[in-house]
Amino acid sequence: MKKFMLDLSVKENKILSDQYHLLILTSAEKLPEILPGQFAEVRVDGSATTFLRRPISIHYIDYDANELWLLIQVKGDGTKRLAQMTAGESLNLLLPLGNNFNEPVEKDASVLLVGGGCGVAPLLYLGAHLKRNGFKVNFLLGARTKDDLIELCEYERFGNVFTTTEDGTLGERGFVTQHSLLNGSNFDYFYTCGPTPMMKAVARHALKTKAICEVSLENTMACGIGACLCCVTDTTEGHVCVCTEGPVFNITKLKWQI
Amino acid sequence: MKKFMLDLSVKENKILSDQYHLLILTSAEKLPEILPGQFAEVRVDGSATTFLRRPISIHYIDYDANELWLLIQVKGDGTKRLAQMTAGESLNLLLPLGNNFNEPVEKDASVLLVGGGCGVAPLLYLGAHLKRNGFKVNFLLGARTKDDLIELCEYERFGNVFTTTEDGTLGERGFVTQHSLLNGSNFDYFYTCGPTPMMKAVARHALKTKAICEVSLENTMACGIGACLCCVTDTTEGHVCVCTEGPVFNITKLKWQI
Amino acid sequence: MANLNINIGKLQLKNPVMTASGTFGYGSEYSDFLDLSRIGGIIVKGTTIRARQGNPYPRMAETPSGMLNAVGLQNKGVDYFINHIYPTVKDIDTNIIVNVSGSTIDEYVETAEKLNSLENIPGIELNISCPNVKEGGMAFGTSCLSASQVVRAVRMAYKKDLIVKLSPNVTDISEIALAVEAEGADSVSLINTLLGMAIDVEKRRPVLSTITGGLSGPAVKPVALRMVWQVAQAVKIPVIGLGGIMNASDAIEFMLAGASAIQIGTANFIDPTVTIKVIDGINAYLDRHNFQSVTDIIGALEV
Amino acid sequence: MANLNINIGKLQLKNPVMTASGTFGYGSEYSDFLDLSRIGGIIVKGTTIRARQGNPYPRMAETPSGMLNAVGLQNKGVDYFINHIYPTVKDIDTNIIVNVSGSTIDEYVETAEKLNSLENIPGIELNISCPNVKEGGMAFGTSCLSASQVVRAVRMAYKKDLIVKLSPNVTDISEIALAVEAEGADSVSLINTLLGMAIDVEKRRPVLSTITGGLSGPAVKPVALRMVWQVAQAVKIPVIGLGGIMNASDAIEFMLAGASAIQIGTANFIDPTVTIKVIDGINAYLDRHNFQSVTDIIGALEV
Ligand SMILES: Cc1cc2nc3c(=O)[nH]c(=O)nc-3n(C[C@H](O)[C@H](O)[C@H](O)COP(=O)(O)OP(=O)(O)OC[C@H]3O[C@@H](n4cnc5c(N)ncnc54)[C@H](O)[C@@H]3O)c2cc1C
Ligand SMILES: Cc1cc2nc3c(=O)[nH]c(=O)nc-3n(C[C@H](O)[C@H](O)[C@H](O)COP(=O)(O)OP(=O)(O)OC[C@H]3O[C@@H](n4cnc5c(N)ncnc54)[C@H](O)[C@@H]3O)c2cc1C
Ligand SMILES: Cc1cc2nc3c(=O)[nH]c(=O)nc-3n(C[C@H](O)[C@H](O)[C@H](O)COP(=O)(O)O)c2cc1C
Ligand SMILES: Cc1cc2nc3c(=O)[nH]c(=O)nc-3n(C[C@H](O)[C@H](O)[C@H](O)COP(=O)(O)O)c2cc1C
Ligand code: FES
Ligand code: FES
Repeated sequence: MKKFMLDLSVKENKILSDQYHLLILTSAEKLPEILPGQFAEVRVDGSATTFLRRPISIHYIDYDANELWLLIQVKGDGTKRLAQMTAGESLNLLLPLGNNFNEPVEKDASVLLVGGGCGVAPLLYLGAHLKRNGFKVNFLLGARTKDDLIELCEYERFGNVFTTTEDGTLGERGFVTQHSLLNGSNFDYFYTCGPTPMMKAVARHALKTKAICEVSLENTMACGIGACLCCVTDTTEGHVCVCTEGPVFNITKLKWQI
Repeated sequence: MKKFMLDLSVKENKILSDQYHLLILTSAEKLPEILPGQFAEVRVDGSATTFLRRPISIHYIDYDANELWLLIQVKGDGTKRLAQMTAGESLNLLLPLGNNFNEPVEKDASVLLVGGGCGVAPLLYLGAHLKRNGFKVNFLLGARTKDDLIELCEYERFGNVFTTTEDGTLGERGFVTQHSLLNGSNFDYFYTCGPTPMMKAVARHALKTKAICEVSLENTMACGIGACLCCVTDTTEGHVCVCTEGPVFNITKLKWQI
Repeated sequence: MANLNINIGKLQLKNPVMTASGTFGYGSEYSDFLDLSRIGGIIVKGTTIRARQGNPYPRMAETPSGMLNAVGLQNKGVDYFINHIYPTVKDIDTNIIVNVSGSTIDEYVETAEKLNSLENIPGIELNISCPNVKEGGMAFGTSCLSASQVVRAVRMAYKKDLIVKLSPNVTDISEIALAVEAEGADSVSLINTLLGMAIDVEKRRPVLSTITGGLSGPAVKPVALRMVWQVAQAVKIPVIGLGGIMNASDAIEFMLAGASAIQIGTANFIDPTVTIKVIDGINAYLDRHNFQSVTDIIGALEV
Repeated sequence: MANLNINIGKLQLKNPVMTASGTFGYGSEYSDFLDLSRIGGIIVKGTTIRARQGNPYPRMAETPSGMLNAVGLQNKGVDYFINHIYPTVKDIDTNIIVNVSGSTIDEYVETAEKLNSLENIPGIELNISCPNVKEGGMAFGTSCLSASQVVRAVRMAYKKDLIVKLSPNVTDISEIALAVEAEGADSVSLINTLLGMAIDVEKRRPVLSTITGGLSGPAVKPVALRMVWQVAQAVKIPVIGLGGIMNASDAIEFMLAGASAIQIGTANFIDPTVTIKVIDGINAYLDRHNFQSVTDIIGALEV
């Protein structure tokens, strides 16, 4: 897919919680085609301590409204600056980068999208995409506490939404992999993104139930386009770049201890 | 004088021309006493390429309104960022720094304040101060062209204003030292700030007419408080710091070739 | 429109702007963003006699105005380059230079020999300055003796243009430059990365899997510029300057200090089109100052 | 509230945070902004046997995340210090250390001898690494032989705490550290500035009157940290780490790498109260991680 360097303009910055912001970007031009699971490398202007671009998942893309959504979790100075963007400001992005989630081969496959923390970001667009292609979508979203479970109604547009919180303030108490859903039903496909321990737990469950599992990694990156070789993960084929051969990997390809 | 590190808030950013901005700062606390000729070291946040503070003259201080005025000429990234400040933003300053202009000993002395370019900055407050102390004040302000002669009405509050422009679009055509005023009248005191060639020309005229002449230097600075010794100028007493023993110097103390 | 052509050793460049090894892949990674044929030269990834897996992840740490990397020469080896990459890059209308590394002198020589026969590779850049591999690499570039030995051996085996890339992690870089000049290097390029380190204070562990790594980006520019100035005073062969160049003004600083050409590395990560902007910016500078040719500004610093 | 006390050689510090020579004047310049007695130590300006005018203006260039300086040891000489400055600083409740420079070994020795008798100066820092003077200065710090010679001579003349400040402009800084340890240095401090350069492309002239100058600030932090790590592995005497420290997290990186104390230089220019913030930040870190004493984190990096 052809990559672009685009200056998009901020249409809205929605404060979802003290940590999470939704940046809605738009453009005078038609946005390019992007697949679920892909990401952008965002240039952060106006932060003295942010030198490199920041990789950010495509949270959602609305071709009708010509909107690109980024979900930003404030971690350090770069994401802090992004969370301060105001309507009308311009943001420079390289996109679309990386590979994408693969949809199930069988049209009647049961799929579960498991997200934790900021890892929910690529799942909204994936859910929308799967629904559009006729799949029945289930989301399982986990967070530490209620306030970090954001935008649930957005997910509900595309499927059933199940939640867990570690403190029990919303949904079932515990970690995502402890949700009763996983005891009751059998899923054929798992798509997951979030903290590594969470993804490993999902992968373990998938292996056990002989399901297919794709994970999206968040290795630190410098270039985002396969030039620097900084972002590698170890796979059955040796070190490969997460930015070009990922961020989505089938767990059978990774050398994870699970 | 005791120095402070203060967070002042931007009350207004007046665009005076494409190059010049007037930042009006204020504070919940009463502003400290500042003398004409002193400056502040301003921390520039949100510019990736600006590391050190920027020395900026006290343009004017209004104790009644508790306002501090900075006149900003956009030169590079630091001043560009300052010129983008919006009302409500906070600015961190070290102040008051440096020495000050000395008022004439004789109450009936005739004084001329000669400014060019951004060098007009300290002269507004100096003029106000001199007027308040009973002196008859004359300003001679020079610029390349009409659009760079800004805020003339502010100066008029405190004295007579004469102008030159290099292209003749306002006032007399030519450089400040070519203004007819300098042929007609004799001044006892010259206070000048601006490009070095202009200040040297003023100094030359002052020497010739046996007047007293104080110039304000704009050496590049790192600390602004006499700690780093980066800002020195050569004087009859050797290298001295412009940030503490200046920025104002009597020309007889400098080793200028004039 | 000033004349931007410049010859460096046996190389003819259409302009003095090249991309630095390890930061521009094989060029193709950037082809969506710019017309590769506009660049003066592309120095491709560090290439070794056999395939290397490089260092474990994490390999990168962001630092103030810069970054540390510890890639460790991951590449598929020179044969893979010849059979699979060369065919895809050989027709790009620019100078494709291969950056060559090794753990022993023999490895350098063998790799260089294999590249000698590639018609559309007009030169190699000998990396005697990589801080990210345990054996060889930087060690060769930090003593005159070992630098001379490896250059002498490669010079005998390689007939086309030979650039030697110097390490900045030395007391006196001119000394090393003079040593490799004496052994027949056609030009020297500098600087490779400065050895640095970063620590994650919350985990109390080094950020990089290798503890230390190579610092690049604008943070190192003042050091790189000083070294280019020193080396340009010392040697007669052309000097290629790099280290932290982000824009045309930075590039011109290096040329005024004595560099005949420059390379751009880390800046590509922030702006994939930076090379084109630098070429255009150099041209605009030459026009504005009434220089007919880019050669007019090489070493034109007034001191 | 953890215990921040730390001993370095013969010095007793109430906390590991000191100010770096040449960046904090004699302390008094900063006294409007902070309580000087809260700082662990103040290293005052570079002092020489006779008064020096330093280098001509311009002496400073801003660089990405850093600055170049070419002050060149402007100071009024050791006698002026003893007669006019010492009386004003001797009662500040902190360690006042004098940074000593010279062009010859004799000058170093003479200066050190004169300072030996000052009751409230518990130590000196020997600057064998100043890049901004023509003779001596850095030259002493770039070879083991000359570094040994000057330290040996000063050690005989000076009985109190002797810190030796090392130059980063060398191939192997551990080697120099071992050499000065062998001659009886009580501790080493590193790094002094990296030699760098900046050019004004419009004027086509160097920005600094001296062409090259010393680079400091966060740009150099990764290099400084790596060198502190290397030296701390090599020597047995305490290491004082500095170079680009802007906040408590940076300071903790140096201590984890093996520094027993740290110095803050350039950061004072941006925030005159930075030392206090770093002291408080180290304390908060120790509390948060349940360390009783700052000594628990010295060299505590897990590799
Ligand atoms: C493919 C990909 C997609 C991503 N999608 C999103 C997204 O949609 N929304 C979002 O908010 N974030 C996303 N991230 C993570 C995001 O890139 C980082 O949080 C961001 O770069 C941090 O920058 P900062 O300047 O705020 O923090 P920094 O100051 O750079 O770092 C703050 C802390 O976070 C740690 N950190 C930084 N980056 C990473 C990383 N990649 N992995 C682990 N730890 C890290 C640092 O070590 C440090 O402790 C994604 C990352 C990748 C690689
Ligand atoms: C005591 C004093 C008072 C000042 N008062 C004012 C004021 O009231 N208003 C105002 O707008 N400016 C004033 N200045 C100048 C102002 O500090 C500089 O213009 C500013 O630091 C430039 O920062 P920058 O980041 O915009 O430009 P930079 O990117 O730092 O520099 C842009 C260009 O300007 C040159 N430059 C920068 N600083 C100086 C300097 N001090 N002298 C000569 N050339 C320089 C640089 O070499 C470069 O070519 C004063 C300076 C001093 C020392
Ligand atoms: C990710 C990365 C990988 C690099 N790999 C190599 C390499 O393989 N061979 C080499 O000679 N230099 C390598 N370098 C060094 C660069 O070519 C260059 O010398 C250095 O980055 C300084 O230039 P810059 O500041 O413009 O990036 C690498 C640099 C980076 C950042
Ligand atoms: C303006 C300036 C003057 C300096 N003068 C001296 C000096 O006289 N003696 C000395 O040993 N180091 C001197 N240094 C070096 C600092 O003490 C310190 O080693 C260096 O700046 C790195 O620390 P930093 O990055 O925290 O500034 C000076 C540094 C600066 C910026
Ligand atoms: S981030 Fe550069 S190769 Fe992946
Ligand atoms: S700017 Fe530091 S002494 Fe004047």
